[in-house]
Amino acid sequence: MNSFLEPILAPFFGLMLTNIVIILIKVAIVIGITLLHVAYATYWERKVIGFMQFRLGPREVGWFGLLQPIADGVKLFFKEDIIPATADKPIFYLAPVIFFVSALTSLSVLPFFDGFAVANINIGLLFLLAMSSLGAYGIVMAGWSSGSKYSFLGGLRSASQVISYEIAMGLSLVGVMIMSGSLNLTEIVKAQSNYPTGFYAIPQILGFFVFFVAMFAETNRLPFDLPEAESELVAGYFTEYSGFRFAMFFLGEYTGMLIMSAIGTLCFLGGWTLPKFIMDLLPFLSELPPIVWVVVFLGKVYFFMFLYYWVRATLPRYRYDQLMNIGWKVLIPLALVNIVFTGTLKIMGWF
Amino acid sequence: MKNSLVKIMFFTEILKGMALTFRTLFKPAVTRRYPLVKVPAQPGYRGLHALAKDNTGRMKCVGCGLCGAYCPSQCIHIYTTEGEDHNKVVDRYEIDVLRCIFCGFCVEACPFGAITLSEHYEYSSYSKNAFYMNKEKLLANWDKYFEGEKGNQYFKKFWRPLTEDFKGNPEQAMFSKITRKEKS
Amino acid sequence: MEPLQIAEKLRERFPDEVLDVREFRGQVSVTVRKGKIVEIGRFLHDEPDLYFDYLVDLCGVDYLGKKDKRFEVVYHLFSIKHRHALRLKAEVPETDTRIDSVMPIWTGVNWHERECYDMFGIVFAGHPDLRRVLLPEDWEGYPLRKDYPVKGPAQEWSGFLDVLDRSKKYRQFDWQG
Amino acid sequence: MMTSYALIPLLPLAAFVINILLGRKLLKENAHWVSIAAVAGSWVVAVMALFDVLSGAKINYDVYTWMLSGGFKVSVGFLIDQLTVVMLIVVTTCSMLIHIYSVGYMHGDPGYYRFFSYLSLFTFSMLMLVMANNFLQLYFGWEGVGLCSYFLIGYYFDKKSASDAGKKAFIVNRFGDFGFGIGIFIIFLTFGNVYYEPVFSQAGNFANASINFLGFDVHLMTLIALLLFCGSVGKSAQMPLHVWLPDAMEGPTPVSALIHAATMVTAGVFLVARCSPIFSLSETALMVVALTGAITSLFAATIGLVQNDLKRIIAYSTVSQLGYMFLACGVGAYTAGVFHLYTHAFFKALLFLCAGSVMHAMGGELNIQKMGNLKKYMPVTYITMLIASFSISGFPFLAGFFSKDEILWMAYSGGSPVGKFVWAIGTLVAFLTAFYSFRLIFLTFHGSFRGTHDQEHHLHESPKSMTVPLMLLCVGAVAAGWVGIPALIGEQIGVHNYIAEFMKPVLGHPEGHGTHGEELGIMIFSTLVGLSGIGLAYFMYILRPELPGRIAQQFSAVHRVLFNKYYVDEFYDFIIIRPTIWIAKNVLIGVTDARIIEAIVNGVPNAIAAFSSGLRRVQTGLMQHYATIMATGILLIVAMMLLR
Amino acid sequence: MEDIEKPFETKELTISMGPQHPATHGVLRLVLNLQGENVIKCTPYVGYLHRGVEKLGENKTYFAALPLTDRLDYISSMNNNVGYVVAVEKLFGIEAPERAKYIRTILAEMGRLSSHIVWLGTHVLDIGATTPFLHAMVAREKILDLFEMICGARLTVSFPRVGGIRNDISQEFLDQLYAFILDFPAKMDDYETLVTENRIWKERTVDIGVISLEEAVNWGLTGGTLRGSGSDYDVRKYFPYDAYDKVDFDVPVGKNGDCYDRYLVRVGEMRQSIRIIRQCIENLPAGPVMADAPKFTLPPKDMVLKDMEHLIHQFILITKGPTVPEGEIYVGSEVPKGELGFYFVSDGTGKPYRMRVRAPSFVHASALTRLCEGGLIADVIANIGTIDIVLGECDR
Amino acid sequence: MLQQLFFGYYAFTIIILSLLVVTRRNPVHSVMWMLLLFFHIAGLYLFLNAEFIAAIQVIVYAGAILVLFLFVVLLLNLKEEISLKQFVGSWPAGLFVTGLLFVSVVSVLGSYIQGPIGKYSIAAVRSETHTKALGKLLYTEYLFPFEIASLILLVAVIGAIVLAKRKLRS
Amino acid sequence: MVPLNWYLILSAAVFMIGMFGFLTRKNVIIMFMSVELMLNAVNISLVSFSHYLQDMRGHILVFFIITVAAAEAAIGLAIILALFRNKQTAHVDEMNEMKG
Repeated sequence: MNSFLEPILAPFFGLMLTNIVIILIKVAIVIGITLLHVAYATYWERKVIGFMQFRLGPREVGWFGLLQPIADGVKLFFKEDIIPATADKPIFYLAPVIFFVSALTSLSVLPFFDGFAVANINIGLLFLLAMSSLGAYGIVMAGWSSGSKYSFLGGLRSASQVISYEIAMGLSLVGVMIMSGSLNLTEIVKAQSNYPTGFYAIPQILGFFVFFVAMFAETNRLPFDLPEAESELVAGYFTEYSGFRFAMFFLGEYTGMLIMSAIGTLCFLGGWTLPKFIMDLLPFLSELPPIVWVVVFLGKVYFFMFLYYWVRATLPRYRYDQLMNIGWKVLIPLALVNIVFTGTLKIMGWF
Repeated sequence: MKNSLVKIMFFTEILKGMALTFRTLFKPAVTRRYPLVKVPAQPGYRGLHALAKDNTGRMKCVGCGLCGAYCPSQCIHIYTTEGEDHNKVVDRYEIDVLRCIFCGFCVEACPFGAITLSEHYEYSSYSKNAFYMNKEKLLANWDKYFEGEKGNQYFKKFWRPLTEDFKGNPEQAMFSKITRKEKS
Repeated sequence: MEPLQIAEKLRERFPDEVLDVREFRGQVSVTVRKGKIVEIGRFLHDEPDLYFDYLVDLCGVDYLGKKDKRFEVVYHLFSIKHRHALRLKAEVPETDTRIDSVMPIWTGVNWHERECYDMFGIVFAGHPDLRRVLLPEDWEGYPLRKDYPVKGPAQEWSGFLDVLDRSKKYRQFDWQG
Repeated sequence: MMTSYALIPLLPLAAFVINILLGRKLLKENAHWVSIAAVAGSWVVAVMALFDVLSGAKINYDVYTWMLSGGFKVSVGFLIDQLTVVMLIVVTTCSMLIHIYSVGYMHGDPGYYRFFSYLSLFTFSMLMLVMANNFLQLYFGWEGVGLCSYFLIGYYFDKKSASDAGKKAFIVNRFGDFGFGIGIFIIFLTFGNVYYEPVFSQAGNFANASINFLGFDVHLMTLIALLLFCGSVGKSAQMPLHVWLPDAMEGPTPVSALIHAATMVTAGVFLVARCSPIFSLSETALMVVALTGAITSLFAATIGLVQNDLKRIIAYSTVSQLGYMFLACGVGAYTAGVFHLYTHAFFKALLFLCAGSVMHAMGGELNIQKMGNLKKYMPVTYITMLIASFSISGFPFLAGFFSKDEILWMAYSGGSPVGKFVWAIGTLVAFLTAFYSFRLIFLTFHGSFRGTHDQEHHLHESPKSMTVPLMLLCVGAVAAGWVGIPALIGEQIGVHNYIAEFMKPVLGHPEGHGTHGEELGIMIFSTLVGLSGIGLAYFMYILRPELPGRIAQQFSAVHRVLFNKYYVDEFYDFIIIRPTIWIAKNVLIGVTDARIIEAIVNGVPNAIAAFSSGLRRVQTGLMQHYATIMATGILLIVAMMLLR
Repeated sequence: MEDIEKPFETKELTISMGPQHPATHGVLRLVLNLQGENVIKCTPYVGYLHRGVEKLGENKTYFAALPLTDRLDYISSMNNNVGYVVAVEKLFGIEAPERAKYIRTILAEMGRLSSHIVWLGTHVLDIGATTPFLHAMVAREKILDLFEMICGARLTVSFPRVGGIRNDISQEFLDQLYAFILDFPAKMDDYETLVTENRIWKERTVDIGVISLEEAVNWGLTGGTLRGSGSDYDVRKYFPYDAYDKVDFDVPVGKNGDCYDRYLVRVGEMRQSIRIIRQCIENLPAGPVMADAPKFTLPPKDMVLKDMEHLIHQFILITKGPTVPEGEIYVGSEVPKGELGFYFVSDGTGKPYRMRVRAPSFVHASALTRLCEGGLIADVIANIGTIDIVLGECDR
Repeated sequence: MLQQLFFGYYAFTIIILSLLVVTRRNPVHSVMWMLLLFFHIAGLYLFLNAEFIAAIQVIVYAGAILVLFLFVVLLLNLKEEISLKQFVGSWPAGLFVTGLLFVSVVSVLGSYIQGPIGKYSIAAVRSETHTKALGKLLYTEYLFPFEIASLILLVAVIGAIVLAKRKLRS
Repeated sequence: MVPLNWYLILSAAVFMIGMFGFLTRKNVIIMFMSVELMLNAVNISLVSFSHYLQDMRGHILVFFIITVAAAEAAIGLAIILALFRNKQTAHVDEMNEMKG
């Protein structure tokens, strides 16, 4: 990416600015593409769940309903923005922004294919965890500032849920960190592709399981969508939001799903790479230009997204205290066992 | 016991559910795309009212008022005057469709088979007046929805009870006539 | 036990209370005075060979102009164990519409009594929460009384602000709380 | 390859963790699978280790360093040499068989998963103990097995006697471990290290060193050896700390077999054998060891003669046999001791398991006076127990014969100053052992049934999961000794004394000073002694069953003393427990508490109260005022420093 | 309940759940006093749908009051109709002919199926599983289509008549119904696959809203809600009406009286309904579908204009109603929600002097207080779902 | 120059934000400003080449501790207290003391002696990555303090549970 | 190059602001947050020392401080909750039980 753009841009901007411009271009590409995917993620969700329920999903707007997300977006953006009288206004305004921005910021460290990440930082994984924990602020603030009791309960639930599952998720990723010996996502993927089994999901099956469950809880999706359980709390923390602000929450949530899927892909399913044994089998694959691998990456991400939809179509919702029990009494111990296990095997040189 | 252990460890019951939803993914949807594709109402559907005409095209109603008396929601209003040859003349026959509960009792009450409920079910409008049916509109409905033999068939089938209901009908639906065999 | 036997038994136990026993289509109604209704209920509930554990229904009937005592409270009792039923009717005069609540015996009668109060104005003494149940708290009159017009009282709607005003009286909790 | 040795202890640990975490809710009746799989895995790796060692490898490495502080290094490390391997095989084999046996024995117990998790934890600790390459890890394993032993003895914790027995075992062991701990401290003090290798290799340098201990100049090696031996005495239930072992029979029978016969109690012997470089440097210590062993074995054997509790007899027999092993070590014949440890593990575990099987059939009845003629109902148990008894009695060519004979020969010929004396005792004990073992057999399996009718009706052979381990162990009880056939016989049939050769690099092999003739004589003599013990038992309990009662009456004083186990428990009660309680009650509560402490406690605040009632007005109770004053204080200090 | 452990006490929170709330199935309003997530007090408010059915019934003839019962439990209006008709027949002292009884039984069980399907779907939906709802609705659609086929309406059927049924069923209807009945068990298995064994479902329902048998009877619970606690009280068995004494079916009974048992009971009832319908179809007798009781049933239409007597009957029955013996009667019937009872006081005229509807949902709604207190908010949802109330019936 | 500019921005914002944190009437607003403050401090750490510290600053402080604060603020729901005075009566004393303390601390700054330079130069840390360098130190030289820290956390968890949990009789 | 002293002054300023908050705020939670502020101030100076002395020990200390801060937050907030339960207030001037 850099090598491609630098010679083109350098004459115009000079080297110093070129770097900034390249970064800006990357940011634009990433955000643009992601938002498009987010929009269509909602479309696919409705389609998939619809088909799973003998329905058709959206199909009236555009060909097969393909313009539905855009219609929805337009509708949301032009809707009246209602602010409850009891709301704490500054925070009410700020909450969706925090939520959305924290989700978008996470995108900056995701490598989509080899060498393409807005910022390829050494502590990428930590950065992702940090950002995903910030989303909780948006939710809690939204819940509190709405001045509605349902929102408030949703906010409280979300705060404790995100804190609890943050731990499980962080611990589940420790196994991957141990195996790859790095926190840099690109390094993790590379270490993974050179590992005999390819995907870390196989040796890290326990960690993968914990991550998989925590993933649902972190993004407030069924069966852990307690903060917005519509049958209990109407819509949870965003009950009082409408229009543009609601859209921010909506987009933030789906971006969060996309990011969690991307983390899962990068840490457990080998990111944009294929396992080594396949590459050895089909050597011509390594001749392909790096950008082609983004297809593999997106394929895996969409596999995760499909799992999100699939689970949502199948499972009922947990209760709040059961959710906490699972987080603290099942997932965290499992993740710890996984760490001990991985660490032991690492010491013994088997990993 | 062992079974439950396996169940807990490997999420068999959840996986079964997931398998079911996944299978459904490939089954045809049952969605009826309503405004585009309309499902015809079954014969005898209790929809919009109509006032029957006889073969000569005259209104069957004689203004006896039984329908209005029987109507549970009391939405039928009939105004009659004495005609030339001391006949009753139905001046106004009005139905407040917004009050009507479409129970079909008026059909049952009418000794002459003058009032019917058509198969038409899409009645929406921007004004209340559209739902205040007067005699003319009701008669027009008859022409619209019961043209030809349809009207006669309607009475034959849905103007009940008939004598056969009290005596037993030789053409009754019976199970033994069912050809379909039970799935083994 | 046959319903008539039950009625006899009841008469034996409470000779002064039982006023009338009638049978219609196999169903037996026992008319009693309202004074000892709780004792009667307790007897019917606790006696082992009666054991009316299930109070099917409680309702009021307004015999305006038909009987001396204007109201009757009707209890439908059933014993799931013995499979026998009994209808108990307590007479309540218009002048004193108080009758004791049987809630201590059959908890499920709670809302039935509230409804009876709601519709007939019969006051159940000892009921823990005797409020209107189906009608709004500020409703006036008792709709199921025979002297209540079928189409409701002829009254103009006094406007939203008035409703808001009245509702303050019944407000139970504070939205800000 | 090396790393895989870590699996040996880790697998049982993993089993423990899985069982304790998931057992109650998930595994329940399936808990044994995890444990058995883990132990079987350990066993496989242990066998692999055996082959590695056989091919000449000696492995000593640190798996994980936990703490590094100056010269002090705490790590988890493994030393796998011949001694370790023998112990590994013994521990994993017995452990595995007993795990399997427990499936049947503990079936339906509410704490099923708990039992197996403790067993796994025990196996883990025991393996850590034997595989340790430093004293600290040894100590860790030592305490670990003690803890598990406590758990398992008190397994039926709702039974008071069981929980008391658990506490007793724990406390009595503390006495020994106290010495052991000090021993390790002194080792660290002396060598600046707690690793075997440097310690043993440098031990020779300190052969003549002495140390000031409690104001006395003591021979250093003797002191260390005796302190370490303290631990052995506690763990291996030697005089005078033997009291806990018979009581420990309150635990489930597999536990008795595994912990209190085959493995844990032999840790003491293992310790002495492992520290043989230290012991060998101190004649005094060796003498103490030999005498303790000899006396204990005699002492326990005599008690065993008259007991009626099935498991207690075997328990005293265990104490006695352990004494035998110490006797062997004490005369310098470590190999013989370890060899006996190895054979003993099989036949004693077998005896216990048979006892468990009998108990299972009798519905928990343990009094042998109430049994009889069980051979009719439980043939498998009978035959296996009979073979075990023959083995322990030193019947020719069974496992016990070779190891016992080796010990006696070594004692006789080894050149130890007390050698001849302990040989005599040993021979006497052999006679007693044969006698009480067969007393047990005859009373239990022969004669007529003396229990209740109910019990008789209920008698049945145990399930497969119990009898199969019995048969497997029986093979061990017969054949385990064949690796140690003495040269005397071995030369005739062309086999070597494999075990002696195998162990030589670690334990050395003192050559006997006798001739083949003497050796043959001793062998025949001890065999005859054993056979005569069996004969006497046969005479007294089959031919003339009324005789024992008469003898008991005749020598009622002796019988009473023996029956009450020499009144050791009562003695301890009198000299230790009661005074302690008395002191606690009268001195501590009465005087110290009431007079001294309370006076201080009450007096000081009274004085302060008087003083502070004036000061209290300054206190507003508001935290921030105090904080502000504190900040002012800091300000003043900083200012002072600035202005200075 | 001696020792409830609560994490900590914070300010009590009062929330008003409903009347507009996704989980309250209509216009039920619950005022919940919360301590954190724990429900300290739960007060139901009903009456938003009160239409004065009893008062209206007193001013209509026995015939004309029938459509009112459609609107009680609008999900299973067929059952209400049947219950009403059975009660009125008993008051009149007439019997419907066999064929009509069988057909009414079939229809009532179809109504029960459709109601239980809605209950299953919404209950499961409340607990978060969306798919069973839509899967179940597909089957309900078929039932509604069948209803439409025979009576021209999908929900408010008003089909049975005093003394029989409105019109005979068609062969097409019978064939389609039989085919549906043969297919339906497999569909039931599908719904159950998604929930019955599911661990989340079990955690959400097992031991939630437990009510003991004694307490349940004392509260006056009926139907599946009572049977979940272990009673076998079923009006169809205790006071058989229509053809229920001629078919063979079991009454599913629960054990613990928790949400899960109530769920199992209702699912079992659905399977029993299939059994009943099948037996009824297979044994359907031939013959009339209206009772030959000219004083109590409308005369045949083809005779009205031919025969004076019939004409007079037509006019009298429709304007004044039948002449009814004086007396009072209570007749219960088993509707999907529980025991629906009608109590008539007749004063000899064609209109009931007093018409009382004993609505099961009304009683069940009052028991919400008992079921929800001490649980969590989420349990309130499970409880509302599991007692299966319809506010139209509750408020009347 | 650029560095000074960056530092200037950070320093200015941090001070303003800390002032906002301690002066807001509504604790929720305080928490919001504190969140922003933590981000700026994390930025400052990045500026000082301490990327791991910056990350845990965000994860632990912002992601855990501050959420906990927020959680408690919400639980207590202190609406009526917001309208009361936010400072204690003796606040001038506090201001005076802290002001003087600040002055004296700043005046110390001129007179310290720089210690020896260590071996972890910026380049060295970069080549090894900061996380790895820190991890190596933590797990070898500072293992013991590290474990004590974990013990403290454990104790804190237990303590918090004991304090917050209590049995209610009803 | 930014001189070390700048960082130290910044740190001192933040510390003093935190201290001011602790000494003067009524709300216990805000007082508690002031304490966190002070800890952060210390962290700033430690990290900058570390940077300028090229030594990791400062970072290690920061690490431990963050750990302790987490522990302290958990305990402190639990105490605040317990206090609130008894007093129904979070204002520190109501909490004068220490008054003699």
